[in-house]
Amino acid sequence: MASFLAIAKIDVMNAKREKEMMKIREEFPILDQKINGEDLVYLDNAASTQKPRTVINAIKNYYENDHSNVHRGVHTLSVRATEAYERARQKVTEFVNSPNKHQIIFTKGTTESINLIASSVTNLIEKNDEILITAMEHHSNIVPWQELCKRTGATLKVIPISEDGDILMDKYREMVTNKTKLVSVVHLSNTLGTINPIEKIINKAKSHSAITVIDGAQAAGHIPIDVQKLDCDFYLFSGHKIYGPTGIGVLYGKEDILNKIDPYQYGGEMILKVTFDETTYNDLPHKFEAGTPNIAGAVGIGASIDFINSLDRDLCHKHEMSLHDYAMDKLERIDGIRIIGRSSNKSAILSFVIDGMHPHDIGTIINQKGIAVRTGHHCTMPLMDFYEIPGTVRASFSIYNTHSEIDKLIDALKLAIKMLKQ
Amino acid sequence: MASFLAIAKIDVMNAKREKEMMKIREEFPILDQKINGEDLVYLDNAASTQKPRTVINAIKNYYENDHSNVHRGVHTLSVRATEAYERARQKVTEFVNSPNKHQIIFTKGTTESINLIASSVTNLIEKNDEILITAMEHHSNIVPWQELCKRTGATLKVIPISEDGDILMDKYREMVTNKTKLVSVVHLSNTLGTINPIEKIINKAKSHSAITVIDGAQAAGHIPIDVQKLDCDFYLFSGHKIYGPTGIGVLYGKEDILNKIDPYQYGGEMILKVTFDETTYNDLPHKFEAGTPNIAGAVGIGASIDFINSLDRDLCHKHEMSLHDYAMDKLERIDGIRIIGRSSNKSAILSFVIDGMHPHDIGTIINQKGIAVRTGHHCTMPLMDFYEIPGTVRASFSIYNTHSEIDKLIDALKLAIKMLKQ
Amino acid sequence: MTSNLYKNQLIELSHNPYHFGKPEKIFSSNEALNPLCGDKITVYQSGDSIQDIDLWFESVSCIICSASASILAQNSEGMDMNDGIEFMKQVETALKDGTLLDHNLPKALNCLGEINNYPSRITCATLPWSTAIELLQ
Amino acid sequence: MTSNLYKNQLIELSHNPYHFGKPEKIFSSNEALNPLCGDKITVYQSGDSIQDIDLWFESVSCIICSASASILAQNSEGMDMNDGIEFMKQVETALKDGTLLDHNLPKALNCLGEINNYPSRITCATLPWSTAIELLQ
Ligand SMILES: Cc1ncc(COP(=O)(O)O)c(C=O)c1O
Ligand SMILES: Cc1ncc(COP(=O)(O)O)c(C=O)c1O
Repeated sequence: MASFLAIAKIDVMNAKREKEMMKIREEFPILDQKINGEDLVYLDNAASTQKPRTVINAIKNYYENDHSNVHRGVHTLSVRATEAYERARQKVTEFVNSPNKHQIIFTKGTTESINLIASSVTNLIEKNDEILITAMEHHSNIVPWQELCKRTGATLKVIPISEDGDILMDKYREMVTNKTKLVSVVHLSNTLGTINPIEKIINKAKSHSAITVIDGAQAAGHIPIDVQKLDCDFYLFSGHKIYGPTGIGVLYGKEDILNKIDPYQYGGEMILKVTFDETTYNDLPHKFEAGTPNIAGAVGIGASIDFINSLDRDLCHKHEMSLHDYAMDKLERIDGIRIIGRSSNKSAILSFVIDGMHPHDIGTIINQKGIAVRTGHHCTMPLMDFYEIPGTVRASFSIYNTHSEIDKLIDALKLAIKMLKQ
Repeated sequence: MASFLAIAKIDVMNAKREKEMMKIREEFPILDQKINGEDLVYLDNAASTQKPRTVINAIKNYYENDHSNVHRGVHTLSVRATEAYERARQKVTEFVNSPNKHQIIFTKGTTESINLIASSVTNLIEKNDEILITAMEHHSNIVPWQELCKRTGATLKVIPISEDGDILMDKYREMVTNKTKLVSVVHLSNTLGTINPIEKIINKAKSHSAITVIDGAQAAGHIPIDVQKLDCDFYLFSGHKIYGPTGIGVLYGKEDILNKIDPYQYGGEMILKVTFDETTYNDLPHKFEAGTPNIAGAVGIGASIDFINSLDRDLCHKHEMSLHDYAMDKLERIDGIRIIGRSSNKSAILSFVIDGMHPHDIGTIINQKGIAVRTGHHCTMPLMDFYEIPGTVRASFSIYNTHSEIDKLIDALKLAIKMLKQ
Repeated sequence: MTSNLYKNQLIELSHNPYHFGKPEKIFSSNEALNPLCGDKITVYQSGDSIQDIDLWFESVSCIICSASASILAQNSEGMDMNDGIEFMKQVETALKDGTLLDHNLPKALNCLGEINNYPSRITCATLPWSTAIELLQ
Repeated sequence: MTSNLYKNQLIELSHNPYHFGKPEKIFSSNEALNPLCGDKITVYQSGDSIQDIDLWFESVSCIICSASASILAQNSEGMDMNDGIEFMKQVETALKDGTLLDHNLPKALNCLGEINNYPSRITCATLPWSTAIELLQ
């Protein structure tokens, strides 16, 4: 009786919270559509979030009123475009609590941010140095380091994880030695949902003077980021995963290391002086921003940060986790289901496999019911090897999802299982 | 009398053409605004063109209806986003007449396209090889090659130009030898307006088996491009200079060389298989497109190509050149003016300096009259050194400009001269 | 209103695929990956030569891919090499173009007739065929 | 409705700048570029020491920069090093913040009072000051 009451109480709370959230859902025009005759149920938020009207309109308004090339122009539109671009940088600065605006570099996305670092630190890495990543990294946080190791003769080492999907911290502590030159770790795993203890990871790495890189692609939209508190050397994320546009990403770096490493791309904006004999590079952040930047993209990510700041983030978190827990509970009652990723510190990402059924078949069938999930390896093939599975079905939740959408997911899954089992 | 009639006849033709063009002007919402109380006169098109409504709406519609991450998804939105992205690639394919879709790589812009090549060809360049560029290149077509030379020990050689701003083709022919491994030349100079004889340049380079790179940043919006006829190895341009969005660019490459050179960035999409020991790369074009691409940017550049295809390009060209010639004629009557760039084969870009006056002062003063021109070195510092000037005033014309806007430019210039001479 | 692609025939095929497994005597084999999903297939030519086609396969893959491989193995069996390659190329193209039902192809293929409505799944269907063509050529 | 920035005083100053040119005796010098426009300025300390400030300059630059350099040379002349640096830093900050008219600064600077309405030109005005500070420190 007590437990029944407790559950009922949670339900009422959830319902109340969800009602709040539904005002936010209305801000997302794409969600209001039919797929195969059914209401769209978008549960592929870890791949890319949808965009609120304010972000879409910010881009539109920029092009309709203020567009011009930035930085080198004296005319009004160029001044306005420059201000819009730099205002976006200021917003990112505050969003991650960077001590300075010039420590925020705009890139194409997380992948480019990591590639930039892996390329530009080349001069700091030597043969016999070691680079540490974890077993749950996204390909974009694996392959650039493999290539760096090839170039320099350094060794890539992989910090193991538990069956639940947690980093084995004891193993990690043993692996960090004076040979460790760089540690690059995902903040929030896109496949497992695990939130890694990056403070501890960074601390340990710093005790051996290793450079620390945090892949925040999944975290930035869900967890408030404070780079000064984290004290990492680099923190990276993508616009399109935090309600912002495609084609824009962020690299935060500590000032001393940004000054120490090489530029990445060469061209306009990033130079101070060019002669055919010699070129002098510009100061931060320009040193790392060659060519005409994605001005509209920056404006868009600025608007997406405004949007996030307008939210009650604690409420959003609770809502997302309530969706997650609700789905987890229902999923576990389905025969033959195996949840991949059971960390006790998780975000609202749910990966699973179903005995004898291939994720792609499940994904295709439930799409007939309007349900969008991601299926496959999620760019974490080595992690799939670890779990000895070809891929997972991944439902990832965002602020605009509802409990009834999860009911639809569960119903559709049951149908798929029935079809595939026949 | 005869000559007076001839002039009158041209004026009537120009006026008729301009009337046609004014329908197009209406497609550009940004142009209809006041700057400092005066009608905006946007003559900074070589820095970045404005965007027609169709391009802005294509981006908006994409986010409002179809957005999702591409390529790896089985659900409807992901399929739609992938189709939108690949349809844009198909449009670019036809736009430059590439034999295949997979020879079109999406990048951030021209600067990234050149950096990609300069990085990925490293394995093909040896000590004592020579790389040729011209004296009129944009910084983005200088600095990446300087860095390549530093890395490989190759030598960067500069093809000289005449006072009028034409490549000295005799000198060029002498400079191409069996040491020449790569020739990278701008198609249309952003400072001088010169249209270079790239067919001849490419032919000569190929006779010595050199790789040919054409910087088409300025050309792509003005000159129909046929990469098969040109037979260059690489052709590059930016979306934002062809009425498209910022943050998206194109690299066309010949298939054999794209297969031969190294990938540029590493991560999702560009891999076939990843283990911690070894990674296998994906086929073209994915090999060069790591990470979530700028999907909305691709949709936007696709719409900008549709827009260009909807134009009577011959009419547009005649209109732009009529603006150029009209402005040139009026400018030459102003005391103390010196035109920079007098090639007989020019596009609608007009650079000039005025005796004893600094371009920045002129630009700032005429902005008070609503006139937007670019002032400075235009990212061609070595070219400024050649002409022994600190910079120029550059008026660059587009399809939506009018003859009366040029009258306003001339009046504003006269006012600026009066003010600065006092 | 459930998927038209997942018909009984297709699902049955995938549950009991023809020539699934390593043959006793392997003449040659070819492995391929589906870059979209990371699925893997190995196609084997059984016996002593490549002249008379006798394909087997192993895969970690979805129903579409397994069923498609099964149809391939069954319908190419006994063809001589040239005919076989031609046949396979015809099927591969028809799968990609969505013209599977327009040609005079084995009836068994009809269960993949809807595949062109599922663009992200076409590679699943073509993978066995392209891998076999590569093997034989 | 012409520019408020380009007042007679400013233009005159730039036509007849104070201490424009290389001094006869150079104690030290510092060159700087304006990354926005590629303009160049060289600031010289004349004489035998850095104690009594006596700045000269050469530049390829716009009116704003030349006038600003001229004001710098004239108004810092004879200051001792510490006072000079402090004065220059104060002006540099005021130019950036748009608070030039709020402080008790030499009247000559008033002609740059509008500069904060021209954000892309602020570096033109600050360049001589930042270059001089670097030279003296
Ligand atoms: C001739 C030329 N090349 C290259 C570029 C660089 O283009 P982006 O800044 O779009 O990368 C430009 C643009 O300024 C240009 O005019
Ligand atoms: C954890 C993680 N890292 C990196 C990335 C790569 O981000 P992007 O594709 O935006 O470059 C992703 C996105 O899929 C991710 O989830």
